[in-house]
Amino acid sequence: MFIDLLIGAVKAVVVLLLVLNLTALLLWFERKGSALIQDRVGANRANLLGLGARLGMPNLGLINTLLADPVKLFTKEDFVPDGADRFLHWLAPFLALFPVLVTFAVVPIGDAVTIAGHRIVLQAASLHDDALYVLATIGIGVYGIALGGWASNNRWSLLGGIRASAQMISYELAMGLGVVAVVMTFGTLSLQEICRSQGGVWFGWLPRWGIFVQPVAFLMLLAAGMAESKRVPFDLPEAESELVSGYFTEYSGSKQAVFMMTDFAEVALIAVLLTTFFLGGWQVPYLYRDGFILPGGVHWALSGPAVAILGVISFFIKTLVLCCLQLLVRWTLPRFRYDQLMRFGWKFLVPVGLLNLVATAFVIVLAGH
Amino acid sequence: MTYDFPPLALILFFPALGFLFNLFFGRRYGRSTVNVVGPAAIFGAFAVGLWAFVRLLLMPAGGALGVVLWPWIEAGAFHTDFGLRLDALSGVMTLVVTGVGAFIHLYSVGYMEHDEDYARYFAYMNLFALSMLLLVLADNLLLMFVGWEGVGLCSYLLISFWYTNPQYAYNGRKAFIVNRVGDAGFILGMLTLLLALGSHGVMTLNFTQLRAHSALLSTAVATTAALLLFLGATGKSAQLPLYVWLPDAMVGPTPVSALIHAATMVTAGVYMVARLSFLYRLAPQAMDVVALVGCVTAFFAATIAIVQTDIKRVLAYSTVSQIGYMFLGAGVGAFASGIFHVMTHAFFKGLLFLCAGAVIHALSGEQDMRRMGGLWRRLPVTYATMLIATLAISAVPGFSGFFSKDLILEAVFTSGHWWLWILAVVTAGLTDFYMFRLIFMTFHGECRVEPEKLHHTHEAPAVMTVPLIVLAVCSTFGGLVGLPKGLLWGDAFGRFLAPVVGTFKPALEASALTLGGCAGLAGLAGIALAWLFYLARPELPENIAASLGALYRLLAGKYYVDEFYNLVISRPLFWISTFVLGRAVDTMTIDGFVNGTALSAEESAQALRRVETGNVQFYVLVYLLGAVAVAAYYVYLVIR
Amino acid sequence: MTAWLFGFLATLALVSALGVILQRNPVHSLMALIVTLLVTAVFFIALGAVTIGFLQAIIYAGAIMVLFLFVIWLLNIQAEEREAGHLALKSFGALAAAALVAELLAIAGRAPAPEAAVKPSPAYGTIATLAAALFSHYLIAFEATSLLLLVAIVGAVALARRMPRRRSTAASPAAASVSATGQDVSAPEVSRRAASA
Amino acid sequence: MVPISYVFGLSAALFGIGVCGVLVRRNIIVMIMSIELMLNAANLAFVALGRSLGSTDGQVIVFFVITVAAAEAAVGLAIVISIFRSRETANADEFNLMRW
Repeated sequence: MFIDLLIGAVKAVVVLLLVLNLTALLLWFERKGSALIQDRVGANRANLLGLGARLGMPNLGLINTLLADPVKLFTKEDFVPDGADRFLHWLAPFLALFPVLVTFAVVPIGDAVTIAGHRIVLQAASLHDDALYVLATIGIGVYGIALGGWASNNRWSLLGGIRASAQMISYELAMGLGVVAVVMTFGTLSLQEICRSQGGVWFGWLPRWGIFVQPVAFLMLLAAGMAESKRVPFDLPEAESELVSGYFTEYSGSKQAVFMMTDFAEVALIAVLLTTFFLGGWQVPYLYRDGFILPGGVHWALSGPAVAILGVISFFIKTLVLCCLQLLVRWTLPRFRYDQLMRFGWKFLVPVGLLNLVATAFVIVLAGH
Repeated sequence: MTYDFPPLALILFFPALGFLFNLFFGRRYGRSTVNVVGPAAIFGAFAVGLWAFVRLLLMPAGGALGVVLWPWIEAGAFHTDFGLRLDALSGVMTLVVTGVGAFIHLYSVGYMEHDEDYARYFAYMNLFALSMLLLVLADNLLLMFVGWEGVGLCSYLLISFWYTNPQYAYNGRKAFIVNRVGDAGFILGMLTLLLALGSHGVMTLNFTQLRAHSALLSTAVATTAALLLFLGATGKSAQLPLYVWLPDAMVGPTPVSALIHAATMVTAGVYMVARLSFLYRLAPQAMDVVALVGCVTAFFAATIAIVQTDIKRVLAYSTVSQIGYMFLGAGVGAFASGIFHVMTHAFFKGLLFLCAGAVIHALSGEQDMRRMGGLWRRLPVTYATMLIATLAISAVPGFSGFFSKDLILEAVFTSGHWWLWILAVVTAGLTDFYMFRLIFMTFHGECRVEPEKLHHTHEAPAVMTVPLIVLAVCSTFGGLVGLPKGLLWGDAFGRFLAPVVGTFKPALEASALTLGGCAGLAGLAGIALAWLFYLARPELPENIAASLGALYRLLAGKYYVDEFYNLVISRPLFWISTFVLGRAVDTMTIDGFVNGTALSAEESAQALRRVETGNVQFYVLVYLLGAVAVAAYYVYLVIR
Repeated sequence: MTAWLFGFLATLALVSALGVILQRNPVHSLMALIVTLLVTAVFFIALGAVTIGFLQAIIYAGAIMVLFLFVIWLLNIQAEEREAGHLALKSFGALAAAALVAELLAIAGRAPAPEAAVKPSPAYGTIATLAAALFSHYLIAFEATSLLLLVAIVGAVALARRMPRRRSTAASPAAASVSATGQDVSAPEVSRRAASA
Repeated sequence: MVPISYVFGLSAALFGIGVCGVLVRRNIIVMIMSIELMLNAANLAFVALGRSLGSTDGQVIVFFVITVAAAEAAVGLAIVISIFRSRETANADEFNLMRW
C-alpha cells in the first residue's frame, strides 16, 4: 500500500521534472537554434567563466543559457500594473501552466516494467479515459491565458487574451475530431492501450503506427496543436508587431517565466501526444517483448529491462524530433491574418475532420463485418 | 341473380373524369377541348351503359349486373358498400340519362357557343351526370341519397349559373331550400326503415336485402317510411306541395332545363318510388296518397300552364303535370307504366325544351310567346321536331306519349280509382290545349317578334338540330317498346321491368279501346279549343279572361301558392329568425355570454395586471414560492 | 467515495458556489462557477460517471463558460455597485430559498439508501455504456438534441448579429474591436458542443 | 462510501445558492450563471441517484441537460447581447418594457 503510493509519487515527480527540464531545453533551442537557422550568434553575453568555450562549444552556450535565463527571469521585479486585478493577475500564469503540466500525467513513456515484484506502468496516472482527460485539461487551459489578458488592465493584453481564447476553443474542435478519429481506430481511450496496439508490423516491414492509418488526423492534430500552443504561424495572441506581447505584455519576472514555460510545455505536450497517437509512443520498430525480430527474420534477443529502456529512449527521440519540428516551423512560415486563422480552423480543418471521421467509421464498419 | 360486372364503374368514371378535367383544366385548354371532352364523357358513359344493357338483356329475366367498388361505411352492425347495381329498372334509367343526356350535351355545345363560362357549365353538367348515374345505379338507399343530394347541388349550381343576376341566384337558392324540405323527409324515411329493420336485427339499406326482409315491416311502419320517402320525392320531382321551385328553375340555361328539370332529375322521385315498389305495395294508404298527389298535381299544374306566356314556364308546368301522371301511375300500382312514361317523357319533354331553346336562341333570348308567332318558316327543323314532340305529349296515337299515357289512364281506371281517372282525362285535354296553344302562339299566326330580333333569326346550327332530330325519332318510335297487351310483342316493357317493380293487377275489367277513346276525345277537344282560341279567333281569350276575371287572375297568379308559402312559412320564419332567434337568443343571450366572458376577462385582467411588474426576479420569486409549496407536499408525504 | 473526500469536495463546491453569488465582479463570479463545475465533475467521476464527468469539464467548464467570459467582455460589464433597492424582494427571496433548501434536506434525509443493494458493473459510467444507451433507447431524444443545437446555433447567430445600420455602442475602442472578433464566438461555441457530444 | 442522502443534501444546498443568486443579483449574466448553478445541482442529484440505482439513465439525462444548457447559454447570451445593444445595460431592473 505504502510502496504503491511511493511509486506513484516518484512517477509524478519524475514526469514533472522531465517536463520542466524539457521546457528549459526548448528555451535554449529556441534561442540558439533559431540563431543558427538565421545565421547569427544569438544569446552571446551569458558566459559563466567561459565554460562553454572551454568545453569547445563557444556558440551553443547550452549550460549558460539553461542557467542564465531562469536566474534572470526569477530575479527580476514582479511588476503589477495599476488598476489590475491583483489576484487574477497573480493566478493567471499558474492557471495557464497547471492544466498543461497535469496533462502529462496520462502520457505513457514506456511499457510496464516489473521491478522487485512490483509491476510499474511507466505512466504517472493511468485512467481508462485518458483521451477525454487530455481534451478536458486542454479545454481548461484557456482560462489562464484569457484571465491573464483581462487582469492586466491593458487593451493589448485584453485583445491578446480574447484572441487566444477564441483561437484555442476554435482549434480545440479540430483537435477533438482528430483525437476521436484516433480513438475510433484503436477502439480505446487509454493512451497506454493505444501505444500497445501500435506494436508489430504490417506486410512484414511497415510498423503499425497510427500515422500510416490516420495520416489526415496526424496533420490535423499537428496543425491544431500548434494553434493551441499559439506558436507561429498561429501566434496572433502574442503578435509582437501588433499587440506588443499580447496577453503577457504586463507580465515580468517569474510570472512571465511561467507563461513562457507554459508555451514550451505546450510544445512538448503536442509532441508527446502526436508521438503517442501516431508514432507508436514508446514502441520501437521490430522490437518485441523479448527482443528484435527484423523483417528478414533475424532474431536478436534482449532482456525485459533492456527492452523497456529502449522503449523510453525511443519515446524521447520521437518527442524531441517533433519538438524540433515545431520550433523549425517558426522560422519557416509567416503569421496568418486573424480571419485566415478562423477560416482555416472552421472551414477547412473541421470539414476535413468530419469527413475523415465518416471515412474512418465506414472503414471500421466494413472491416468489422 | 347478380352478375359481377366491374365495367359498371366506367359509367361513373367517364363523367367524373370529364368533371375534373373541365373544372381544373377547362379554361386552360380552351373551348374546343371542352366542347369535345364534355359531351364525350357522357357518350362514353352511354356506350358503356349500352354494353351493360345488352349484357343484361342476354341474361335470364330478373338478372342484374353489379359491382362492389369498396366497403363504404362500417359502423357496428351497420355496413354499407359503395356498390353499383344495374337491373332492368336502373338499366332503363341509365340509358335514358346517358342517352338523352349525351344529346343534350351535344346540343349545349351550340347553345353555349356565346357564353364565356363554358368550362364551368360543362363541369357542372358532367357532375350532374355523375350524380344522376350514382343515384340510378346505387345498390343501396344511402348511396342513392348521395346521388340524390348531388343532383340537387348541380341543379342549384346550374339554375343560378348566371349568378350575376340576383333573381337567378335567388331562384337557385329557392330550389335548394325547397329540396331540403323533401330531403329531410328522405332522411327520416331512410332512418325509419333502418330502425324498423334494425330492431329485427337487419341493419341494412341495400335494396336487395331490404326487399328480401320487407316482410318484417308492419303496415304502419311501411306507411310511415313510404310517406316520408314520398315527401322527398315530391321535393325532387316538383309535386304538390313542393313543386314551387321548378317553374322558377327555368332561369337556368335551356339545355339544363331540358336535362335536369325535364328529362332526368325531376323523375328521380318516380324512380325512387319504383325502386321501393315493394315497400309501397306494403302500404296501400301511402299508394293512395301517391296517386292522389300525382293526379291533383297533374291537373293543378295543367290549369296554370294554360295561361302562362313564358314558353319555358309553360313547359315547366307541363313537366310538373306530366310527373304527376307518373306518380299517378305508380300510385295505382302500375310502376312499370310510370317508368315507361318517365322514358317517353324524357324524349319528348327534353325535345320540347331543346326546341324552345332553339327558338329562344334564334330570337336572341326572347321567351315571351306573345312576342313570337309565325316562326315555322324561319325555323323549319325546330318547328317540325317541336310539332312531333307536341303530338307525342298530346298522346296522339302512334307517338310515344300515347302508349305511355294510355297505359297509365287504363291502369288508373281498372284499379278502381274512376274519379282520379276523370281528373286525369280532363288533364289530358288541358295538356293538349296548352301544348297546341304553345305551338300556335309560337310558330303560327302573325309574327309579333320585335323587328331587330327578327333580323337575326336563323335556324340553329347542326350541332343543335342533330340532337333535335334524334330525340324527335325517339319521341315518335320510342313508345313502341311498350305496345299494349296483345299487340305484336305486347307489354314487353312491363314484362321486362316486372322482376323489379312487380306487375299491375287490375281490379276490374274495362275495354282499352273505350278508355282510350275517351282520352282521345278529351285531347281532340283540347286541340280544337286551342285552334279556336289562338288561330281562328285570337281575340277570344282576352274576352274570356275579362269575363272570368277572378278565375283568370287565380290561374295567372299560379293560385298564389308562392305568396301563400311566403305568408305562412317564410315570413313567420323570417320574423322568428330576426326577433326571437336573432335579437333574443343571439344578440342578447349568446352575445351576452360572449361579451360577458370578454368583459369579465378584461375586468379581472385589469385587476391582475399589477402582478406583471416587469421585474424578472419577482417572477422568479413567485415561481420559487410554488416550488416551496410543491416541496412542502413531498415533505408531508415523506414525513407521514 | 470516502467521507473525507466528500467533505473536502462538498466544502469546495459550497464555497465556490457562494462565490458565484457573492462576488461583485462578474469575472470573479464566473471563476467561482468554473470551480464549482469542475468540482462537480470530480463528483461525477467519484460517483462512477467518468465519461459524464469529463464531458462536464470539457463542455460546461471548458466551453460554455468561455462563452460567458466573452459576453462579459463584449458588454464591458464592470463590477456591480452595491444597491439598496429591492430589500424586501431580496430578503423574502433568501428566506424562501432557505425554506426550499430546508425542505429538500428534509426529503433527502429520509431518502432510502439503496447503495448497498446495487453494485455497479465494471462498465458502469464508461463511454461505451453511455453510448449504448444514447444510440438505442434514447436515440430519438439524441437526434432531437442535434436538431435543438442546430436551431440554437442559427438562433444565436441571428440574434447576436449586429444590425447593419446601427453604430457600435461599445464604450471603449478595445471593446469595439473585441466585438469584431466576438461575432464568431457564439456559433462556434455551440457547434463545438455538437461535435464533442 | 458516503450515504446518497449526503449527495442529495449537497445538491439541495447548491440549488438553494443558485436560487438566491437569481433572486439577489441584478446583473443578468450573473443571473444566468446562477441558473447554470441550479442545473448543475440537479445534475449532481441525477448522477448520484443513477449510481445508487446502478442505472445509466441518470447520466443520459445529465448528458441531455448539458447539451440543452449549451443551447440555452448560446441563445440566452445572444438575447442579452441584443438587449444590451438597445438599452446599454446588463441590469435586470432596466428590462421592464413588458410591465403593465
